[in-house]
Amino acid sequence: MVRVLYFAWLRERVGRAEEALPLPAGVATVGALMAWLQERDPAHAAAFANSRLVRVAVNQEFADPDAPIGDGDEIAFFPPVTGG
Amino acid sequence: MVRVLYFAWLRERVGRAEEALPLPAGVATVGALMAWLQERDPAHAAAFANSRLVRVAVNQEFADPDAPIGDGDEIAFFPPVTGG
Amino acid sequence: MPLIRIQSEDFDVGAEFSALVSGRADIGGTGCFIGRVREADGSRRLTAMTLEHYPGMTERAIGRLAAEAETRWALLGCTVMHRVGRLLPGDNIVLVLAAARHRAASLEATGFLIDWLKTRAPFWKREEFADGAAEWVAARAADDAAAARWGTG
Amino acid sequence: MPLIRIQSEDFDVGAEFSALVSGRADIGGTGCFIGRVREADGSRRLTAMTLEHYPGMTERAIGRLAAEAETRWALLGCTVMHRVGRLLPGDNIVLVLAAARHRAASLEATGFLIDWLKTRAPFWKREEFADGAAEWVAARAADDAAAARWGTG
Repeated sequence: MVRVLYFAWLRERVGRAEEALPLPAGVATVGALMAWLQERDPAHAAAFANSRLVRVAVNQEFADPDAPIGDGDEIAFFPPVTGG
Repeated sequence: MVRVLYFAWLRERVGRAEEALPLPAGVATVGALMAWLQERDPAHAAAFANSRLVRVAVNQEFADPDAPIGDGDEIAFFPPVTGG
Repeated sequence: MPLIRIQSEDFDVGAEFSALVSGRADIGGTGCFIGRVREADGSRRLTAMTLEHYPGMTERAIGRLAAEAETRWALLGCTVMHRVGRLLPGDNIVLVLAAARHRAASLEATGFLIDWLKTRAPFWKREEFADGAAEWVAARAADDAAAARWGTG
Repeated sequence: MPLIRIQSEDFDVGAEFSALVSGRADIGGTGCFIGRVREADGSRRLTAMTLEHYPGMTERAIGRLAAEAETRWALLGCTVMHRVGRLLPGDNIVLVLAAARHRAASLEATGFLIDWLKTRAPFWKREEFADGAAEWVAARAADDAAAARWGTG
């Protein structure tokens, strides 16, 4: 299982703050997970449509689309941070 | 009359914080007042001995030795300020 | 160790200052910054601002920057408190305190931390306006430049 | 109008901050600095510091600088509180608060004011040390350089 989190307008567009899902077969990177989510669900597809506006963290560290992910990871998607 | 004030170690060397005195005849500048005070009293002479370390204010504004003074003025002598 | 706290409640500037410095005779200067919600944003009137964070990651990121500041300026103490949730104009948002032996270090560290917090810290802002509009704030280039001065990524 | 106060009593950082900003929704950032008496001065242990000022002139000089800062950085409020008399290590000496629309102005004004206060303001300091010595502090060249950055006389 991986835990997937969404923040700010990504959370609003996806329609949830968090979901837990079994890591899909063949999905080994952040980018592959995004593609899989987009394919599965129109809300995710809309949220991720402009990938320039999507940032990712794996286990609470900023990560690139080609960052590896594995079982037990926490993967978060959010817009570029705007500071406090 | 002029009011003369002393601060910090100048106050200590002169031995008083403040004095009021009639403006002496012929004394029309800060420098002339200093010379007059030095002549009158050994404590003032000692306090003003190193004139590089003496700063002056006339009516609460920094002033030079050749600044004019007159009846009713407040003249203050103090070391270079060290800040708070 | 810097004190980092993210909370919806307000903070008490005087109490945090006292907690940071009390009982210490080695602190010569404490720099401080308090950020608050402004009503005017250009020509529009802001009625509320909602701050969202990533619990865990945000605290860690701030803690890391504060530890970097502690090292870089040899701080003797550092506090960062940041509010989240829906805030109104005039509400406090963020408090930074940086204590050092000398004033220059304390003020530079304060500037470093607040520049980073206001631009790079993992927060997202949603603004509500008097005209009824509500929108998520986009990252600002000017703020990035301010943070870039410090050489932080 | 800046609030300037010179007093022997301690000041309350939180109360002064609240007094400066409360009821206002135009202040986005408040910079602040608190100076305190340090025990160590090089290798010697300081036991007390006595601050003397020129009542009237000192307030006017600070008021003038604070007014200059208000203009230069378009401040929305400014407070300077400075203690005089005999202070002990760990005691507060000086508080500067500068409120502005944006953080950069508030922190720059705070730095400007404290650099000037710590170097050019009409105060004289007498330090007492654990070895029994007591001496009036001489003006320091390094501090002059810090104040000179701002182009003040």
